[in-house]
Order: sequence, then C-alpha cells, then structure tokens
Amino acid sequence: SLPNRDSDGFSGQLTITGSSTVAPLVTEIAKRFEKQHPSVRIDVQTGGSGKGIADVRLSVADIGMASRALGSDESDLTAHRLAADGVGLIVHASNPIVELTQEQIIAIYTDQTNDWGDVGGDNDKIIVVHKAEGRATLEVFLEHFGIENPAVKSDVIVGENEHAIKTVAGAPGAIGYVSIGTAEADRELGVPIKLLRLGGVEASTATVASGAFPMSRPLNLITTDSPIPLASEFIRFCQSPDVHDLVRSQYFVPIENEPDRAK
Amino acid sequence: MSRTVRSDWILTVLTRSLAIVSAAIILLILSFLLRESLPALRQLGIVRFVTDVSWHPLSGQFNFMPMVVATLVTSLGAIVIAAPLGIASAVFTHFYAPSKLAVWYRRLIELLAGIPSVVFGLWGLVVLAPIVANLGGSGQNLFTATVVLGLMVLPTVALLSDSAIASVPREWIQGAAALGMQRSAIVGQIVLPGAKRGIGSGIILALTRALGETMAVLMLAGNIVEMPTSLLSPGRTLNANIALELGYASSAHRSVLFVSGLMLMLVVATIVIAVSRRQRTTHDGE
Amino acid sequence: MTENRITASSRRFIARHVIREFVVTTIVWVAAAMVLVTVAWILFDVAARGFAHVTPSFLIEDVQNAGREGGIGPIFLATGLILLVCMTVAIPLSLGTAIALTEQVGRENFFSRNVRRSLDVLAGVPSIVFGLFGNAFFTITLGLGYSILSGGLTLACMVLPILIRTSEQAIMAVPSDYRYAAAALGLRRTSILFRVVLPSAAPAIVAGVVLSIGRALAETAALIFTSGYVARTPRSLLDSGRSMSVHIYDLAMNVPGGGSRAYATACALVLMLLLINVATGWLLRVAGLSDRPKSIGFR
Amino acid sequence: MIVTEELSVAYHGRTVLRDVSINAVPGTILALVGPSGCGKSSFLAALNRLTDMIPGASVGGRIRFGGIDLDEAFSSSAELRRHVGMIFQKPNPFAMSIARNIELPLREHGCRDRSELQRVTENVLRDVGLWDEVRDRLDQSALELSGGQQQRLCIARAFALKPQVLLMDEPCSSLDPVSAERVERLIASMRGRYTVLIVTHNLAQARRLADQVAVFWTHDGVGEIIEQGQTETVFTEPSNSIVASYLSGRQG
Amino acid sequence: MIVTEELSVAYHGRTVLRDVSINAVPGTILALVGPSGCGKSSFLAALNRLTDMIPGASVGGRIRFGGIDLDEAFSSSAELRRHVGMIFQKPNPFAMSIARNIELPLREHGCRDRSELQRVTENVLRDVGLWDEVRDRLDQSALELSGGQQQRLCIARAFALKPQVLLMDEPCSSLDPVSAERVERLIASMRGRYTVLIVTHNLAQARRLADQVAVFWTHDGVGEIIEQGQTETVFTEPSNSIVASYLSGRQG
Ligand SMILES: Nc1ncnc2c1ncn2[C@@H]1O[C@H](COP(=O)(O)OP(=O)(O)OP(=O)(O)O)[C@@H](O)[C@H]1O
Ligand SMILES: Nc1ncnc2c1ncn2[C@@H]1O[C@H](COP(=O)(O)OP(=O)(O)OP(=O)(O)O)[C@@H](O)[C@H]1O
Ligand SMILES: [Mg+2]
Ligand SMILES: [Mg+2]
Ligand SMILES: O=P([O-])([O-])[O-]
Repeated sequence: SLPNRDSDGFSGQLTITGSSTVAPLVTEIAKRFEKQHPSVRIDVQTGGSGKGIADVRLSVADIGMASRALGSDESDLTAHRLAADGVGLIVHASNPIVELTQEQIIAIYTDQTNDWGDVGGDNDKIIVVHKAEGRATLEVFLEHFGIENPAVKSDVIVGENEHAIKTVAGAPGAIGYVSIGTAEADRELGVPIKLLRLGGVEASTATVASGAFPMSRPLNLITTDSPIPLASEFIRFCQSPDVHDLVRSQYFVPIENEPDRAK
Repeated sequence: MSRTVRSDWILTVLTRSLAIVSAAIILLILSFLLRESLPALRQLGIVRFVTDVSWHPLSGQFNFMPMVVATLVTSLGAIVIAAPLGIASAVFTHFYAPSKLAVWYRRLIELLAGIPSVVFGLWGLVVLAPIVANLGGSGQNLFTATVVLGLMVLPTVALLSDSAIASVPREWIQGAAALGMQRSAIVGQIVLPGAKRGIGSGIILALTRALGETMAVLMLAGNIVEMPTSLLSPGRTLNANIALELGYASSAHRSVLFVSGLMLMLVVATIVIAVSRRQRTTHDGE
Repeated sequence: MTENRITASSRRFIARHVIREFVVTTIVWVAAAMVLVTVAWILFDVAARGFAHVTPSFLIEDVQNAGREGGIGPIFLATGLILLVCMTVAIPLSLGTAIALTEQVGRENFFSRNVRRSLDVLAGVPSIVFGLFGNAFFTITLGLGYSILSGGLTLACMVLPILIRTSEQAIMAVPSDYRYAAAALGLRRTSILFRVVLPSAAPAIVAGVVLSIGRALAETAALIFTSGYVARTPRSLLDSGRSMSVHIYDLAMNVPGGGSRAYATACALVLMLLLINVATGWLLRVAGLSDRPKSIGFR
Repeated sequence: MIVTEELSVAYHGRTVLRDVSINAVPGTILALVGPSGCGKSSFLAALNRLTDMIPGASVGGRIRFGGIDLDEAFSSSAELRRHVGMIFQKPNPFAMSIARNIELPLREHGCRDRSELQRVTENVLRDVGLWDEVRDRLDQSALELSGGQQQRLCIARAFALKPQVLLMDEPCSSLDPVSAERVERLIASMRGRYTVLIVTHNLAQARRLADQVAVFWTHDGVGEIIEQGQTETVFTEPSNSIVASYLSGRQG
Repeated sequence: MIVTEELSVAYHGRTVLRDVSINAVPGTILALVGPSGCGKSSFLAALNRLTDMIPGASVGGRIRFGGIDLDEAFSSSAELRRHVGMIFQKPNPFAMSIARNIELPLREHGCRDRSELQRVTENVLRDVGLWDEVRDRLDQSALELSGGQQQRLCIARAFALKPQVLLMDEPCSSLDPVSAERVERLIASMRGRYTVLIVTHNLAQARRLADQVAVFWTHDGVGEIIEQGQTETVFTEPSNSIVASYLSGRQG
C-alpha cells in the first residue's frame, strides 16, 4: 500500500474481480470513491461471478463480485448486498404472447412444447435461448423454475445478457431470460424485445424494488470473514445512499432499507 | 580472430538465441497447459473424453468430441471460403485490378485484418444471423460462424499470397507473355505454381488462426454441445467452450478445459508437421 | 507439318481461349467484388452506427457512466501503450528469428525446420489459451499482475509467428544476385544483411508489422486476462489498462445502451489502423522505398 | 511484315525513344545496333506490346503488321505474341522441368498430343544444340542449367511456336562460341521463312546475319535511328560520320 | 598470384568440375574459355569462396594466394573478397541510388570521408565510361539503367575497392561495342598492376587481352581443363584437336 496518507486516513490499492454484470456498476462507484479518497486506487477486473469467488478465496482479490447469493458450499465467505436485480423472460416484440405460466415455461425449456401455437401464440417454432453454465442468471432461472440443467433442451446458448437480447431481437420466434434492468434499458432504446409478466406481475425494476417480482437476485460483494479496513470502508460506501443514483443509472435496484451485512 | 569475423559470429549467436527464445515460447505454453491438464488426464484418462455420454461437466460427463467436430467444421469451412477468395484477391491486385484500385483494395484487406473479432461477432450477430435465421432457427449456427470466420482469416490468405506472388520473378512473367500465353494461363501455370509454397503457408496460417479464434465464434455458433447434423445446426467449438466455462470451472472440470486447449494445440501441431513434411518431400521431388 | 498442325489447332483454341480468359476474369472480379462488398458492408455498418460519436473529444475524454457517456481517453492511451510494449518486444525478436531462419547456407536444416514448426504451432494457439498462459506466466509467475506490461508481452507472443513469417518471406524474396554481388564486394555477412538485404526487404517487413499491429489491436480474449478491465488512465506500464477491443466487447455485450459507443470505439480503431497504414506507406515512400510489395502485374 | 511509323517510347513520361520508323521486310533479317541505353530493348518491347506490362511505359506512333494496324491484326496481345516471338537478353526459363518449359506454351496454343509434344520438344532442342546435353534429364529443373544452356532452352521454347516474326534481344550474348554459332546458323536458316529483328552488340554478327541494319543513337538522352538501309551499304558507305566511326571502331 | 591444385566443384554431390590446376601469374591476364556449362562460372565462384553461399555447393582441392593457403592468407571470406573482386555475367546493381552502389562497399571497407567517396565515385564511373551518362542522376535508382549501364556500374563498383585479383565472368557480354571496348581497354590497362581472370565467349577478345589462356571442356558432364598456356601458343599451335577446332570454329 502507498505510504502517503489521506486526510481521512485511507490509502492504498484495492483489487476487485468477478461478475461481469456487477463490474460496470462497481467501476462507477469506485471512481466516485477514488475522487473522495485521492490516494486510494481501485482496480476492477471481470471474469464472471465464479472467478470473483475463486479470487477472493485465493486472496488474489480483496473483494469479489457475484450477481447471485452465495451457495451452501460457499459459507466460508461473506456476501455484502449491493443492489438487487430481477431476471425476466423476454420474447421478440412482434410476439403476441404477454405472459406464460410456470408450467408452460418449464415445458418450453424441457423440449415438451416446441411451437408458439401450443401456448396461445402464432404458429411458429420456438427458439429457446439459454445461458451458459456457471452464469449467475442461469442459476437464478433454474432455481426459480426447479429445472435441472441437463434436462434443458435449447437452441442457442449465450454468454452475456446483451448476447441474449441481441439473439432474441434477431429471431422473432425466440424466448430467453435476462437481467430485467438490461432488458428495460434496451427496450427504451428501441430494441424489439418484450418482457413477459411472471406470475401475474409486471417484469420491471419497479416490481423488483417493491419485492413483488418473484424471480430476483441480489448483486453481492464477496469478502472473506476479515476483509482489510479499506475493503470494509469501500463496501460501506457501496451500500450507502450516496451511490443510489449510480445503481439506478446502471439499471439496477438500490437497497432502500438498511442493508443486512451478513447474508 | 579479426573484427569482421567476430561481428558475423555475434550476429549468428544473437539471431539464433532470439530464434530459440521465439521457439521456446511454444514450449512454455505447452508445459503450462500440460501442468494444468495433468489432473484430468490422471483422474479421467483420455478415453472418457470420447466415450462419455455427453458434455455435462457439472454432472461428471466429459465427452468433448462434438466440440472437436464443431471446431474442425468451422475452421475447415472457413478455409474453404477464405482460400479461393484470398488467392483470387491476391491475383486481382496483381493482375486484374487497375493500379489505383489495387492500392485501395490491398489497403482494405489490411484493414480487414485489423478489425477486432468482437466487431465481426457483432456484425454477424446483429446483421448476418437475422438473415440466416430466414433459413430456420435462430441464425446462430455453424454456417454463420463459418462464414464470418472465413471473412476473418481471408486477409491472412490474401496478404501472404500477395507477397508470395510478388516474389515470382518478373522475367518468368515477361517470358510467358512473350510466348503468347494469356493472362489466365500465366497466372495459372506460372505465377501460382511459382508462389505455391507461400500461398500454402498462408493457408496453413489461416487455418491455424481459424482454429484459434474464440470471440466471434462464441457469439455466432449457437454454442449447443451436440454432434452437428448439418451446417445449420448450432455447435460449440473448443475455444468457445473454454471461454464460456473457465470462469466458473473448478477442479476436474477446469482441468478438462485445459485438456481441450491442449488438444487444440495438438491438432494444430499435427497439421503443421504433416504439411511441412509434405512440402519438404514434394520440394525434394521437384 | 508441325507448323500447320499447331496453327490449325490454335484456330480452334482461340475461341476456347477467349472463353477461358473471360471466365477467369469474371471469376476474379466477382471474387474481388464479393470481398469488397462484404468489407464495405461491415465497415459501413460500423460507421453508420458509431461514426457520429467519433470526435476529437471522444478520443481524449474520460470514460463516464460505464462507457455510455464521455470518451475513451484512458482506453486509447492504454491501447497505445500495450501496442508499444508488444512491438518493442516482438519486432527485434521476430527480425532476429527471421534472420536466423533465412541467412544461412543450407536453409532447411534441423534447427530452422524445428524453429519454424514451433512457430507454426504457436500461430495456432487459440487466443483464449494465450490469455490463460499470459495470466499464469506474466501476471502470476512473473508477478507483473494485471498490467499493460503483461498484456503487451502476451500479445507479443501472439503476433510473433505472423511477424516472423512475413519477415522471413520478405528476406527470402530478395534476389540472391544481391547477396552474391554484395559478398563479392567483400561485405561482411552483417553488412550484407543490414545494408543490402534488409533495406530491400523493408517494405514487405513493414507491411508485416502493420499487419501484426492490426492483429494486436483486434485481440480481445487474451487481454481480458492479462491487461485487464480497468478504464482509468494508466500511470505506469504496471498499471492495469483496458484495450479498445475489450472496451468494445464490454460495451456491446455487458452494458445496456452501450452499443453506439461500442461502434464508435470500433470506428476509432479502424480509423487508427487506416492512419497507421497510410502513414507507413508515406514514410516508406519518403525513405525512398516502394511502399508495397512491387506489383508485377500487367495492364 | 512489321512497319513502324514515328514510334516513340516513354517511361513515366520521360521519352527514351523517338520517331523510330522502320520497315522489316518479310522473310529478311533486320539487325538493330547501337550503344547501350539507346532504347533498342524498349523498341522491341513495343513491337509485341510487352510495354503493356512494364509499369509506367507508354508507346506512341503506329505499328503495322502485314499492312494492318497491330490492334486490328490480332484479337489479343496473346495472339500477337504468339505470332511475334521474343527472346530476351537474360535467359528466363520457368522453374519447371526442361521438357515442360517447351510443352507449356505448346499446350497453351492447343497442342495436346503427347507424342507430338515430344517430337516438337526433341526437334527444337536439336535445333539449338541442346538435345544431346539434356536428353537424359528432360525432367530436371531448367533452373539447374548453366546460363548458356538456359538461353538456348528459351530460344528452343520460342521456336516451338513457329512464330512469323522473331524479336531477339542479344540472343547470343550469353552463349559460348560453339552454341552461338549454331544459333546464328539457325537464325540465318530462317531467312526467307520468317522475319527476324535482332538486337546485337556483335557488329560482325550483324554484318554476317542481317539483310538490313538500323543504327540507333542517343541524342540528349533520347534514342533515335540515325542510319538504316541494306547491310552492305550501311557498313561500307555510311552516310553518317558517327555511324562510320561506330561501325569501324571495333576490331572484334 | 592465384594457384589452384586439383580443384573440383560439386553441387549436391554431383561433380561439375574436376582436377583444375591453374597458375595465374601476378600482373597478367588469364582468359578462361570453353563451351557453355563446362563450369567456368563455378570455378570463379570457388576462387573467392562465393561457393560458400550457394546451397549445395562444395569445393575440393587446394587454392593458394601468393603462395599461402587461402584460409591462412585471409582472416575471413570478406577480406578475401575485398582483395579478389568479382564481376558477374548478369549485371547485379543494388536497388539503391547509383552513387550509393559505389559508396556502400567503400564505406564497408573504412572509407568515410565524403569528398574522398565522391572523388572515387567520379573516377571509377569515368573509368567505365558512365560518368557523362549518369552525372546528373547519381541519386536515381541504379535499377532504372539499361542492362549495359548496369553492368558498367557493377564494374565501376568493383574497381572502387582496388582489388589485387579480379575475377570477371563475361563482363562484356551485355555491353555494347563502344562501352565493351572501353572496358576492354581498361582491363588491358590493368596488366602489370592487377591479376585478372576473365571468362569470355569472345575468342577474339581472349586473344587480344590475355597473356595466358585456359580452355575448359566437358567430359561426361564434368568440366576439365584440356589445354592451357601462353595465348599465342594455344591459339596458333594447340596440342589438342578439340581445342584446335574450337578455337578456329568461329570466324567472329
Ligand atoms: N522500366 C524502365 N523504367 C524507366 N526507365 C527505363 C526502363 N527500362 C529502360 N529504361 C531507360 O530507357 C533507356 C533505354 O533503355 P533500353 O533498355 O531500351 O536500352 P538498350 O538499347 O536496350 O540498352 P542495352 O544495349 O544496354 O540493353 C535507358 O536510358 C534506360 O535507363
Ligand atoms: N546452383 C547450382 N546448382 C546445381 N547445379 C548447378 C548450379 N550452378 C551450375 N550448375 C551446373 O554446373 C555446371 C556448370 O555450370 P557453370 O554455370 O559453372 O558453367 P559455365 O561454364 O559458367 O557456363 P556458361 O558459359 O553457360 O555460363 C552446369 O552443368 C550447371 O547445370
Ligand atoms: Mg537492351
Ligand atoms: Mg557461366
Ligand atoms: O458474469 P455474471 O454476472 O453472469 O456471473
């Protein structure tokens, strides 16, 4: 760490790695934090939630980023909630469908239904867009619908959220699931996609914020049980209302009530 | 020993050491890959990569043959597209294009070589795939990936063929022309045979590049791990697989990914060595 | 006699020749047009979606709001530095190797054959594997961390084969007459090389350098794991820095609403490449060397 | 057979040859002599349109073949070059076997019959006195021949097409005396059947071989013809004092 | 000055020249004549170790320079070649300006003084009769010269180093008579100061120029010397009937 001391005592370097979903947000927050503490440098790297968790365990990173809750086999780590995000189903804007039931979605993803006609749409083949294993979004989706990944039969497997959106926007028969914030932002920009209602609830950041939307996930910062003081200070900053505007600007839902520091 | 000799000797030693450093990089990479793949090779053995039911690494199924096939199909397909177009491009700039156009054409090809694979991927994803989708499906399949991959490696073939053709002696071309050979015959019988080796190595380089491309293919091939049945079926290449799964892979799974990387390199090495053997024997035979 | 027979048959073949010439010409033009149209299509697509944002301030301003606003100043600088590291290492290494491979009697010996093979294999290493290797070797083993240095060195390994191959071809294309003439004048091997062979080969070598600059600029996968993702103005070569291609990938695939800036960055990249291309051509002409492999064709 | 009127050649706009009007009478041999750099090679290149292939070269004036304008006489420059053969100063065999060097242009012009190809190959190689030297190694690369052998192969290759006009740019300058004489005899034997334009620095050879002689000279860097006519007339009664001293200046 | 004993040259194991023993007396001119392909060029290449640079070439036998074995006489082949200059059959100027073609080897051997370089350049260009033709365009590429001009430039370049021995492989075969004679006079003027070995197909030139002549011939594809001695003796009383017919076979 750097020798020169800041007026409020914080100096040094912080390395943060992990989720590509969270990275743009943390980058923005880090920039603001650096401005307040000129002798602090925060390096944000990506590579996926899994890498964030792994790097924290290996002490390669001070803080990890994960776009999901920690699993039972990750109890050695501490998650710090940063924001919330929903996972919504999307179809092409030209698709007349507005809502699918839980059973219909399971049927579509497990290759029992192959035609939009069977679920009340126009007769057209369903193109199932699925995420690659290891992606947090996929885990949230599978857990919500109680599907085992090997049972899924898809036509396209995508990596990033925007990959899913561009795929659905380019193929009128496609269905996929992505971060709601991302989908909303793109829809506002005129990308021809549509978010489906889920369990009767509109898929939007507002319903995620209110807790009404059923399929949502936390965006977390991950540390070991004893993070260095600078890391703790940064996490505290990330959870403070000072950064709510940044959270919203990245189309996520800020945590309004006092955050739960432990998971 | 005199000064002159010493400077030559220094040159030899220096350049040879540099050559050894260059060559050693591949050994470094190989040993790194080997170290990382050793656990999988020890635990699972090689047979499981071929005999397992399918690729479900989290459920302990590690058959990556469908991905090997997809990799070969896209790479060879890319060469089938890039080789004729690339050679034709080189011939075009030398023998058919008006000289002004030739300069710009060559510049454009060089530009193509520098366009990031991400941009190719984006173009394929946003522009080409929706067009291919009219043939059914999402438009993300081996065909789309192959076409874009072909475009990406085209400059390699075109530029190396270009310089190979440029090194064919002028005298041969003038001599052939003076014998009343037409342009097409001069190109086909004198120039291309004369540039054969350079063009061949351009194609090999392009093939190895195609085998190594990751991002664009990841964005376009559909990434389903299944034995492809046609060009229009989606598929996942080994590179795309590494890029998709390495982020979260741990223990045996991670190690298997390195095995697939190692395998890819072995495929490349086999091609390269087979070709260099053949080239040598045909050369001796001449 | 022979004469008559050739003449008679040649009459028959004239028609066939005209057809063959027409067919070949058509094929070549169609192929070239196809390439031209596709390239133009891609470039036009990129330009149409992003060119409006490319302004001088875009190139120097800081990145804001995850790239949706502001410019690419730090990214531009980091890219330049990565390229600098890459070429500073790769050019001497590849020239040395190319010289070792070409400038000896009995070109196909054990040494050169195996070096050449290794390089061909190196050319086929997937970029993602370069990323993993660079990460393991440069960032961790050598302790360089996520840094411009790690990224540049990884790219150097990557462009090495193409740089060596083009330099090698350029050197071999120099007529052996030149070497004999120079040798007969008592020039040392070093002088033959540096005063006669390399200057003659320079245009083609420079073309190879430009090509590998393009390849380095185009690389994404390998850089995510080595030079990293940090979009801050780098202070030293040991700082992490995001390259333009990584920025394009991030904006296009991760940042909703980042599309137009992704295309703008791609435009900037292509323009930069074009500039390098034209500038080297001009420099070579100023230096009195023809800027391209000499055209041998006819019109 | 070939007539030029005010032919000029320029490279990148710089004129190197001006106002050359010659008349190569069918069946005769016309020798072109003159000092180095006066544009003799450029002149020959203009006659079979090889200038089209030299970057920056441009040709002015008119060329007629058998009374017809060159562009109308032949459907393509390939046709033209088949009828107007050329042999260069530097030997330029292709990097293929000796036999294929001869067969390739023959095939190109429609001769596909194997035995016919072999027969022609043997004949022309005999004509240039190369047959006995290479009969056992027709499959070997032509590039491994010595300079003289290479040049004779190139001459054989041109003969194989039986052109009407032959342009020869110092064809003997890289031949040893024995082969040179054989080739010279061969050229002489073509008189009456073919029209030959030969550039030579060997004035004795020009005198022995040629029916007519054209003497080129350089004025201010531009080549011109300063004397032409029947060989004996030019050699014995040159009208120009430069020519007189040039033609007598050499004992060899 | 240069003596060879049972020198032989082989390419890829195939012997093309066998048992050549010559003695080039200091200050004299030795002409090497013989039909094409008999290994004259290979012989010259062996003398300045240019064979080291030809893939597949190997040399047997002994070469002495001033009585000392070649390997001991010179510390390196660069040194050897500086003292034993060579001029080739095909002109081979470098792809650089005319002036730099001459300055490059001079600089290489330690001459850095600009005015000295210019002086030498002018002198040698005058020697080969090129000065007036190129004085205004010394900065232009040497490749734009005509063949004859190129060859004269190559000769000038070699002269600039003032070698002790000059190996010339048909130096005049691409020169026009006027320049050829000038060069020939130049070569003749070197007698007494330099040792010259010249390959020529022009027997008259050999006779005019040379003090001694060596006649090469090919037996079963291998070159050998079949006659050597004082020029007049060889030409007037050849001991070998092949030589007699060869030397008289040509009128030119
Ligand atoms: N490709 C070219 N580009 C520019 N100038 C050229 C080119 N070829 C020849 N020249 C110039 O044109 C003039 C005539 O050259 P050319 O080769 O026709 O002469 P030549 O009479 O054949 O000479 P030589 O007897 O030496 O062969 C020379 O001054 C030469 O420098
Ligand atoms: N680089 C080479 N590789 C293989 N064989 C060669 C090579 N150079 C020459 N030869 C062969 O060696 C023999 C002698 O060639 P060389 O060029 O020395 O003859 P030369 O007497 O100079 O002929 P010329 O008078 O035609 O120049 C020839 O048969 C030729 O085919
Ligand atoms: Mg000429
Ligand atoms: Mg020779
Ligand atoms: O990068 P992820 O947020 O999808 O893990």
